[in-house]
Amino acid sequence: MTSLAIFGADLPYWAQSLLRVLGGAVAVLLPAGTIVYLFLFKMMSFMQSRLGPMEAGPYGSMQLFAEVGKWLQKEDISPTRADKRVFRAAPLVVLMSTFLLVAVVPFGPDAYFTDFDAGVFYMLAVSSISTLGILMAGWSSANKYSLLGGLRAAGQLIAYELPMVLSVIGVVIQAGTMNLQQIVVKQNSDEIFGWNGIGFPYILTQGIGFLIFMIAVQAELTQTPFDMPIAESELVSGYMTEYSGFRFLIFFIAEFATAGVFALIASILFLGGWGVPFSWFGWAPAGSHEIDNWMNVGGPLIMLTKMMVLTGIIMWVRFSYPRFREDQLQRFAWKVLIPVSLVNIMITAVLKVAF
Amino acid sequence: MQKPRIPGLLKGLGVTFGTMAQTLKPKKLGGGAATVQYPREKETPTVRARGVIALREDNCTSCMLCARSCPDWCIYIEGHKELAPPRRAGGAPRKVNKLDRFDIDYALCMYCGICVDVCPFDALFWSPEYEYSEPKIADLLHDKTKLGEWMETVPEAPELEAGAEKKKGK
Amino acid sequence: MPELVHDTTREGVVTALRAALGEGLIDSLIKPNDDVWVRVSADVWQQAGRVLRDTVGCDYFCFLSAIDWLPSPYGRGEDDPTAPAPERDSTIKQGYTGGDTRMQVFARVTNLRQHFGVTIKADVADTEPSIESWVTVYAGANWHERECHEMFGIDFKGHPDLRNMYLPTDFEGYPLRKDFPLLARMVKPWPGIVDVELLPGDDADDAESE
Amino acid sequence: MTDLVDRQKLSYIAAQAADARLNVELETEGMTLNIGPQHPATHGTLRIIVRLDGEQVIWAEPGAGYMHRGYEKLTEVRTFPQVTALVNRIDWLGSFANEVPFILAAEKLMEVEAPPRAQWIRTILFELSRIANVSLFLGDLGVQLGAITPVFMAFRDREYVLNLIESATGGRFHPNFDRIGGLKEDLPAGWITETKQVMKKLRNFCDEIENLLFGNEIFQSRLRGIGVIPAEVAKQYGLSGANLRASGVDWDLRRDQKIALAYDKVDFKVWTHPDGDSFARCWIRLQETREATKIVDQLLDGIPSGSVMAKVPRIIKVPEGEAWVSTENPLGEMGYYVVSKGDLGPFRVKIRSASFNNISIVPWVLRGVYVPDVISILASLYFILGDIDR
Repeated sequence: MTSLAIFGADLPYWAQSLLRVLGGAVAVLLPAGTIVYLFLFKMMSFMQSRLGPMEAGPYGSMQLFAEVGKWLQKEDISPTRADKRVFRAAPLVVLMSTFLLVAVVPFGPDAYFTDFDAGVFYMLAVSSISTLGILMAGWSSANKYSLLGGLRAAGQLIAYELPMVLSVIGVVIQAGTMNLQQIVVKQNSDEIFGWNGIGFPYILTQGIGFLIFMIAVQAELTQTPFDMPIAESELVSGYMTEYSGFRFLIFFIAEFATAGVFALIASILFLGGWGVPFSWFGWAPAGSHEIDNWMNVGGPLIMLTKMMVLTGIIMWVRFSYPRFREDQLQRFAWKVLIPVSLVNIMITAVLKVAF
Repeated sequence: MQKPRIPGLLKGLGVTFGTMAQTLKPKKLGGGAATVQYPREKETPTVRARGVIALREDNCTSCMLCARSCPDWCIYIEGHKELAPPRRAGGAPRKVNKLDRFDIDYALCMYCGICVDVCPFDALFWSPEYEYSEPKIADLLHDKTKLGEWMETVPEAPELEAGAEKKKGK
Repeated sequence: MPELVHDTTREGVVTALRAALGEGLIDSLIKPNDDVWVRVSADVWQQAGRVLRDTVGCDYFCFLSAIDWLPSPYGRGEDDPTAPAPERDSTIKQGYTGGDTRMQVFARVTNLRQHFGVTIKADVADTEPSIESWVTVYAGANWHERECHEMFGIDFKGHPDLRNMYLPTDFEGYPLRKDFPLLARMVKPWPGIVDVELLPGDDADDAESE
Repeated sequence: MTDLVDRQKLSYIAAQAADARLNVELETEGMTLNIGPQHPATHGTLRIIVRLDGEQVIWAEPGAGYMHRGYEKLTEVRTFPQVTALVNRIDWLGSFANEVPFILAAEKLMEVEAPPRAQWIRTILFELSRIANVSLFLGDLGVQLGAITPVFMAFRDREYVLNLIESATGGRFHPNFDRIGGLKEDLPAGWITETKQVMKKLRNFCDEIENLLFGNEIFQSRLRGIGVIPAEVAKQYGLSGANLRASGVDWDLRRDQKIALAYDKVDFKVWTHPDGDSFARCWIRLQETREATKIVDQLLDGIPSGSVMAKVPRIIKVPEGEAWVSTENPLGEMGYYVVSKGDLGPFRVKIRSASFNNISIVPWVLRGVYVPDVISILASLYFILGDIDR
C-alpha cells in the first residue's frame, strides 16, 4: 500500500493509520462546516434579503459551534415502538458512507488516503451505502412519515445511481483508467489538439456527462428539487422526523459532508481535481519532488476552491427551486437522464476509437 | 415572432442571485438586508401605532365607560368619592371620584382601542411603546402607576392627509 | 314605500317558487333591488332547493345555518351576581317573513348570471327539530349542515355523515341555542359594575347618576 | 391543452380505480395518515385524515375545529363596535377586509351611508389587505412546494403594506378602523405618496415571484392538471374568490354587486382561467395581486375630500331587521347575515367565511391524488384556519 508520502513513508503502521483517520475527519468535517456556514447560513440568508446568524462570533462565524453545542445537550430520544438498535445505527451508517467515500479522494500527488485502481468503481459502490442508512432510519422510526420518506429515498437513490454511473463511464472511457489519481493527472497533462494551455478538463468533452452527474448528485444528496425524502412541508422531514440531539446532528453533518465529497469527486472527474494545468509551471507527472511537495499543500486548496464552486451551485439550485413529485422524478431519471447518458457513452466510445 | 424564451429554471436562479447581490450591496448604495438587527437597531413605530394604552390619571373620573365597553373585560376600575375644594371661592365643596385602581390586563387586551375612543375625558391614550414583554403572563396586569409612566411616550397626533376635514376640537 | 318600485327578477323568484311549491311557500319579502326572503314549509325544503337551483338558476350555494329566535335568558352576561336576577322578556318574535317556531333553518343561494341572491327560511319543530338535507341538491351543504347539527341540534334527514365537526363527540348541549350559557361571561363578574366607594352619608343613587 | 385534458382524465381514472379497489376489497393493506393538526402544510391546525394506497389517496377527510372560537356565539353578547373588533380576527391576514362587510351590513340596517371619502379609503385599505394576504400566499406556496426563498420575499414586501396599514389605522394586523357610518380617523399626511411607492415595490415583487416560481418548469409540472375542479362542482360547493374564477366562472363581487365601496369608480379586470387546476388558482391570485396594486393606484389619484364620518349617534342602536352583505375578500366571498332586534348588539350574526366553503370540497378533490399533491392542492385552495373555524 502506498502511504502518505508527505508525512514521510517510514512512520509505523499505527501512526499512519492514526494520521489517516485524523486526515479523514478533517477532510469530511472541514468542508462540511465551511459549506454549512458559507452557503446554508450566509448565502441562503443573502438570497432571502436577510443577514443570517450575526451574534455568535464575528459575522456569526461561530454559529456552527453554538449549534453543535446545542445539539449535543439535547436528549437522545428514540420512539417507544422504534426498532431501537437499527434506529440508533442508521445515522452512523449514513456518515460512514461519507467517510468511505473520502478515502479514495486524492488531494495531491501524494496526499491521498489510499490509491487503488478501481477507485471510480469503489466510489460509486460505497456512495449507495447511505441509502441503506436512510432506509434503516425510515423503517425503524415507527413513524408513517419516516416510512414514506425512507421508501421515497430508496426509490429515488436507486433511480439516480444509474445515471450517475453511466455519466461517469464517459470519463472512464476517455481517461482509460478507473484510478481517480490517474484521471486527475491525465486531465492536467493532456492537451487539446496540441495546445496545452488549460490541460484537458473532461467537462469540455463530457459536458452532458457533467450535467447528468450534477443532477444525479443533487438527487443523491436529496437536495431540492429532489428532496422528496425529506420534504418538510409534506413528510415533516421524512426519515429524520424522529431524530433528535446528536443523531440528528450526524444526519446533518452527513448531508453536507456528502455534498462536499460529491463536489470533490465531480471536480476530480470533470474539472481536473487537485491540479491546475501542469503546463503552467512545466510539471510532468513524474516530475521533481520539489514541486510535488508544493502541490501536496496547494492541491487540497485548489480542490477546496473547485469544491466550493460546485457546492455553491448545488446550494444555489436548492434555494431557488421547488421540488418535484416522486413520480415525476422517476420519470425524469428513467426517461430522460438514462437514455441521454447512454447516448453520451456511445458517442464517447465512438470518438475514442476514432481519435 | 416570439422572443427567445429564457427557461424559467434559469430565471429563478437569476432572481435569487439578484437578491443576494442586493443584500450584499453596501447600505450607502441603497442595498442591504431587509431585516434589522433588533436589539441594536430599532425601527420606529408609526405615530398611530397601537402599542400600549397610557393613562392620564388626573383626567379619569372613574366613570366606568371604558371598562363597560371593553370587549374582553380586561379593565378593572375601583374608586372612591372625595370632597375637593370648590372651583370658585365661596362655593360648596365638590364631590369628585378619586381613582384607587386602574388595571389593564394586557394578557387579555386585544388592542382594539375601543376604550380610548369612548373615554369622554381624554384620560386614555395610545402609545407606540412596544417593549413591555414579561416572562410571566400574570405580570402583564399593569396598574395605574405603570400606565401613567407610559404617558411620556405618547406622541402628538399626526397631520392629516390633504382633503381631510379639519378636526373639531373635542 | 317598497311596493312602488318593481323588481322583476326578485318577483320572478317568488312567482317561480309559488308555481312549483303552491302552499309550500308560506311568506315572502322583497326589498327591491336589494334582497329577497322567502319562507317555505319544512316538508318542501328540499324541493324548494331544487326549484331554486334548476328553475330560478341559483346554482351557487352560499351558506346554510339556523336561527334560534328565543331571546337569551342570560342577557349579555353583565348582571351583578350579588343583585337578584333581572326579569327578561322571553317572547319569541321572528324576523322577516315571520315564523311559527322557535328555530328556523335558513340558507342563501346566489344566481351568478343575474347577480342576485335568495335567502330561504323554513321553520323546524321545537322538539326534536329535523328537516330534509340539501346535500343531494347542493353538495356544499354537507359541512354547513354538520355545523348546524352540532350547534343547534337540528337533524338533517338524508345527510350522509352528521358527525361533529368542532365539538368532542360526547359533548352535551347545542352551543348556539340561546339557552346555552356562554361560560366565559359566567365565570367572572362584569368589571363594568360601578365600584366607587361612596362618601359616608351618600346613597347609591348618587353614584349611579355620575 | 391536450396534455391537460389527458392529465385530467388520468386523475379521474385513478379516482375510479381507487373506488373500484375499495368496492371489490382488492386493496392491499392501506395506511391511514394523519396530516395535521400540527403539520407544516396546514398553516394552522387543520387535520386531514387520508387513507393511502401506496402514496395514492383513496379517501380524505379534513377535520376542522381545532381553532374554533365560537364567534357566532360571542357576537350575541357584544355590542356592534365590539363585534367589529372581534371579526377582525377571522381571516387574520386580511383583517381589514373582514370588518367591511359587517360594517356595511350594520349600515344597511341603520340606513346610513359612509361619506364618499370614507368609502374610498375603505376600498383602498380593503385592497391593501388583499395584497397583504395574497402576497403571503404567493410566498407560502413556494414553501409548500419545497422552495424556501419566495416566502422570505413575501414577508419582506408584505411588511411594506403592513407598515402602511399600521400608519393609517394603528394596527398592523387588526386595524379595527371601520366605524358604523365611516372611519375612525382620516389618513395621516404623506400616506398617499408613500403608498404609491409601495405599490411599485409590490408590482416588482409580483414579477419576482413570477420569475422565481410561476415560470419555473418544475413548479408548473407540479401544479398543472392537478386538483381540477370543474365550474359546476365549484358552484355547488360554494367555492368563491380565486378558486371559483380559476374554474372559469366570471363572478367577482367587487364588480357584480352594488355596494357602498368605490369599486365602480375604478377600472379593473376580473381574471378568470379556464383550467380549474391548482396552477390556475395560484395564477389568478398572482394576477389579482397585480390588479389590486393598480386599483389602489387609481383610487389614490381620486380620493374625494370631505369628512370620513357620517352623522351617527354616539351610542349605536341598530334598528330591527335582517341584512346580508358580502364582499370579495382576499380568500373569497365573505358575508355576514346580521339579525338585529333594535338592541346595542346584534341578535344573531351568521358569518359566512370563504375558507369554510373552499375547504369543504377537499374530500371531493383529493381522491386519487398523490401525497405531494395533497399539499399542493391544499396550498392552492388557500385557506386560513381562522376563516374555516371562526
